[in-house]
Amino acid sequence: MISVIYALLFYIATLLLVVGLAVKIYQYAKTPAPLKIPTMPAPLTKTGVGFRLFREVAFFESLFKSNKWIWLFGYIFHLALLLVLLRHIRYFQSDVWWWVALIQPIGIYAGFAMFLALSALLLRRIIIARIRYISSPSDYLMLLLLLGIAASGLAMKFVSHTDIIAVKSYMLGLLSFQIGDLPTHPALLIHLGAVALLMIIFPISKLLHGVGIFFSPTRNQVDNSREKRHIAPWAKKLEEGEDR
Amino acid sequence: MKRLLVLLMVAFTLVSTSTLAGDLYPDIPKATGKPHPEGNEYMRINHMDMLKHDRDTVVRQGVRDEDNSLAQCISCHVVKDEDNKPVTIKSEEHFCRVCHDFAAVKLDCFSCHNSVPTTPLQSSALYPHSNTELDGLLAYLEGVAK
Amino acid sequence: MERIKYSELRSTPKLWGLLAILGAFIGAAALTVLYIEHHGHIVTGMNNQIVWGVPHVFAIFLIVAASGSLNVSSIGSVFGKQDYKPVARLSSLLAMALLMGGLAVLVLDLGRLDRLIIAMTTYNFKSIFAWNVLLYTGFLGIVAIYLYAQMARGVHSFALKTAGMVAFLWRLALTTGTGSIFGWLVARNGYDAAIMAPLFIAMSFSFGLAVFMLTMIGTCTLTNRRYAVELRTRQARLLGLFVAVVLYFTLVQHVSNLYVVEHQAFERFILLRGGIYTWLFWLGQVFIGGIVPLILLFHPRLDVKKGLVILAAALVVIGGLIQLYVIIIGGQAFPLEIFPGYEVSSSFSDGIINKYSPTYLEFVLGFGGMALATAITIIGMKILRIMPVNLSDENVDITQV
Amino acid sequence: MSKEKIANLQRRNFLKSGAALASVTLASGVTLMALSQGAAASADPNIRWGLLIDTNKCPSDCDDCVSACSNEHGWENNGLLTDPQWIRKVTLKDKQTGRENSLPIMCQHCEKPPCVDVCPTGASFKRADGIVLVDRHICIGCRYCMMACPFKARSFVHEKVEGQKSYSPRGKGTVEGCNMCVHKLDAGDGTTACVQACSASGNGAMIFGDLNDENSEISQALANYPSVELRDDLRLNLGVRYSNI
Repeated sequence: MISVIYALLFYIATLLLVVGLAVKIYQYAKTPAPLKIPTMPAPLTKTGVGFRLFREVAFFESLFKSNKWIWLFGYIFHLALLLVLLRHIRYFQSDVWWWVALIQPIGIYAGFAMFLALSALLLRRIIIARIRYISSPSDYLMLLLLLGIAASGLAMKFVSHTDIIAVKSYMLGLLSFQIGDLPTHPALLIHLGAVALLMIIFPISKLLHGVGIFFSPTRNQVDNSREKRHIAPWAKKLEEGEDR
Repeated sequence: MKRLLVLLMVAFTLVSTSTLAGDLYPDIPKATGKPHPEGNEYMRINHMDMLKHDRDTVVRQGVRDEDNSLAQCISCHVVKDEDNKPVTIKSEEHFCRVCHDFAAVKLDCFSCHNSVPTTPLQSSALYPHSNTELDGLLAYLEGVAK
Repeated sequence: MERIKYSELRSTPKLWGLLAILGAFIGAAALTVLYIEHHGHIVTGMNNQIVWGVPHVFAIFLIVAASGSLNVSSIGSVFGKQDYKPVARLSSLLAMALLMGGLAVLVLDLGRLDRLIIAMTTYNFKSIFAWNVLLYTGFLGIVAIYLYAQMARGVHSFALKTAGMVAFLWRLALTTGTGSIFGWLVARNGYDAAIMAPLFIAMSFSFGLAVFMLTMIGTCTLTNRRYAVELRTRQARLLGLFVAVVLYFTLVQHVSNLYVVEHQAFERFILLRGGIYTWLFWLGQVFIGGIVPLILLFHPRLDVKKGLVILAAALVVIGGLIQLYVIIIGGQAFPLEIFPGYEVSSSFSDGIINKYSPTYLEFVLGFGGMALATAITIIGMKILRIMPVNLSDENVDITQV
Repeated sequence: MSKEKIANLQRRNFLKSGAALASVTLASGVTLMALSQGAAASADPNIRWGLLIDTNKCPSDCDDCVSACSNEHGWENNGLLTDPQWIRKVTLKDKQTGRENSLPIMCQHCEKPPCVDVCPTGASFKRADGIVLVDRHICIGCRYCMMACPFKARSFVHEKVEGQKSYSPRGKGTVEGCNMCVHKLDAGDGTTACVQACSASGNGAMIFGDLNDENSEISQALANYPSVELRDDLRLNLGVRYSNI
């Protein structure tokens, strides 16, 4: 019964995540950018913009420049999350890539780093009055969900194990539309439930900053307003109309 | 959206009834000897803690309970190749590797320990067990009482 | 006189080129580590008699230099020398970077690198090695706070001074700990001596300042910044003093050893008949790493001849590496005296001078650690306001002498 | 193995399984651990194992103890500097008198072992019965113990090892050395491979026993004849003693 419920939960969550993200990306792509507003100093070429976006995504450059502490914890969290996610690839392929097996043990420590960094970010929201004032319930929800995921994951590693062979065959089953038996281990159910919930709310939450960064005009525009006239498609239409 | 969900569920029940789950489980080699009284699932989940606990008591206190030794694990869980020779950890068929490979979990025991039974156990023939059956039971009960 | 301003290094092709070269060194070291990890230490020159080799020479050099390079900071905030303050940030950053480079080499040479976590979670508090693990991690944390205090606005001068004091005391403890790794080895004639701790402290002062000056001059040349000649000369003279102190402690080390009958054979080995070790000691450690820099650093025209400073500092670094080679490898090459008064022989190298020929892999690993330390320093200067922009003679406060 | 012994073992196994089975219902999760915690530890704190080596009875052309150790534990020294050597024969020549002498050196099982003091992780440790061991499960291969040992008793495994004896695991990247055949002692053999080989050769130069038991052969011999410790200036109180050096 639980196996079926979780299977459905995951299918729905995946569907919502994929469709939701697609819709959002379409929406972002269609949003007009009537003006050139790149944050200065901005790159003068397309390659430069690509490089800037890369630095933004890989190093969180603008966050680093604005706030070192948030950068520190945020960066640790994201890097750790990346490692943890890579470590979880092993549950979704029957023949695990060698490099996944290689970094798999490092992911355990990343789990701790992730938990600590998230705790620091949560404490920041609670302790600093200014931040507390502007924090909405959804801000806390994201942090608590991620903390719950990290804590339940670590609990399975260090406190009470679950049968990961069964978990993996269940996951492999889901990939080929078969529902196997999911171990009814409390930490596992919390872990997977929280992950599914996070996937579901991803397309309607602030977590969209992950894709939004690529569409933000202050980051993705080339600083060539003098060399090349910037004109939005809809404005072009109007202008052409005037000419006629 | 609702229609989509219903469609999905229907597709699901169709798919899940048509194929049987379970082919995706690793093919775990059968062992010789009596089954673990705790059950295989218990061993699957907890063997690492048991091994770690026993390794410390053996090395630190000299508690050499042969039945719980890694050598005993290996001797029951030995996998033989076509020539009826035990396969070492280099083979993907090795009992430990079947699951460890499947789950991509590093296996460290055999960087020092032998991965096949070494027969005859040179010392075991001379092994006078320090505790008789009764002692063992009493000791066990003592342990439980603690 | 204007206020000292600091800025990040600007992106220039030269800077990226340098980072790329360093990256190549680090990459080579990483491949080496994988290679050694796969084949075992059989592919290195280390063996069951010389158990610590060239990687340890580099690692300990970097660790010793790390604590020493923090001195520039300490002189500024603890001892109140105003003229050292503009370069204090670099001193702190460099200290952390050197320590990270040294630790990386030390750790990457472990037989079971994959069990590094055990070294951090399981402690034997009787072991000076375990203390050092805590001293090293503590050093990184304390210097990070110290650097933050140096850079943040509105930090009370008392807080800064306290942080500087803690960092200074901690670094003394750290070098004492590093020296004691050898000093407490009662079994070996080459090590067993209380002088090791102060000797290592003296070495750290000298190596650390030399590395600091090379970094400072190099960065200023690379980025067209100024390193006030007055300050540079003054630091160079201080380096000369430190070199002299190291020579003095080396003298005390060997003279006091000569006084102990059981160490006399060892002294004869190092000072007279040790072959390569004797050559390294006299020519490398004493002459190239001691006497020549001393002459250069007290040259009357030092202020106009930047080349002399660079040469002297470089020789101190080379001499320092040689000195550690003589201490670490020479100490192991000399046979253990288990049976005084007997000639001994066995199939396990008893009674003979132990052979050691390092393979290039060990050097690749060592240079990788140096490259890592340099790269961390450069990246630190690139993203943080470490380097002074206007450190000209007019802007250095030389009123306090 | 005799028939009777096999029957005995099987009965024992059966009873043990029964106990474990009961424990599952009582408290799952502690089962076998409870059992082994209850069992008596073989490292008895009242015992201090030791060796006495009479160098007069040790001919310089005999290395039976070395080959016995090599066979028992599966190490091999082919003359490479990187090869391990748990026990070695050392030839001594008195510089003044020219008298030659020969003796085996292995881990001296100090009461205050420098290797245990320096080990950062506690992998080097001394068992309750005085045996100094390396717990290779937590050895990180730093080799500081080798730097600290006054007797060169330890070796670092430089290469991959295969075909280890099940009772004597060895592995690349860790440090190893004489363990006084701890597997034999725990099994109640009361002797070591080298001592067995020494008496088998007819030389009988080695006596093994409990230093704490004043009636043991070794204690009697130590009480009645002069003996020395190596490097007695270090005051490590060694478990291995030599006579007639």
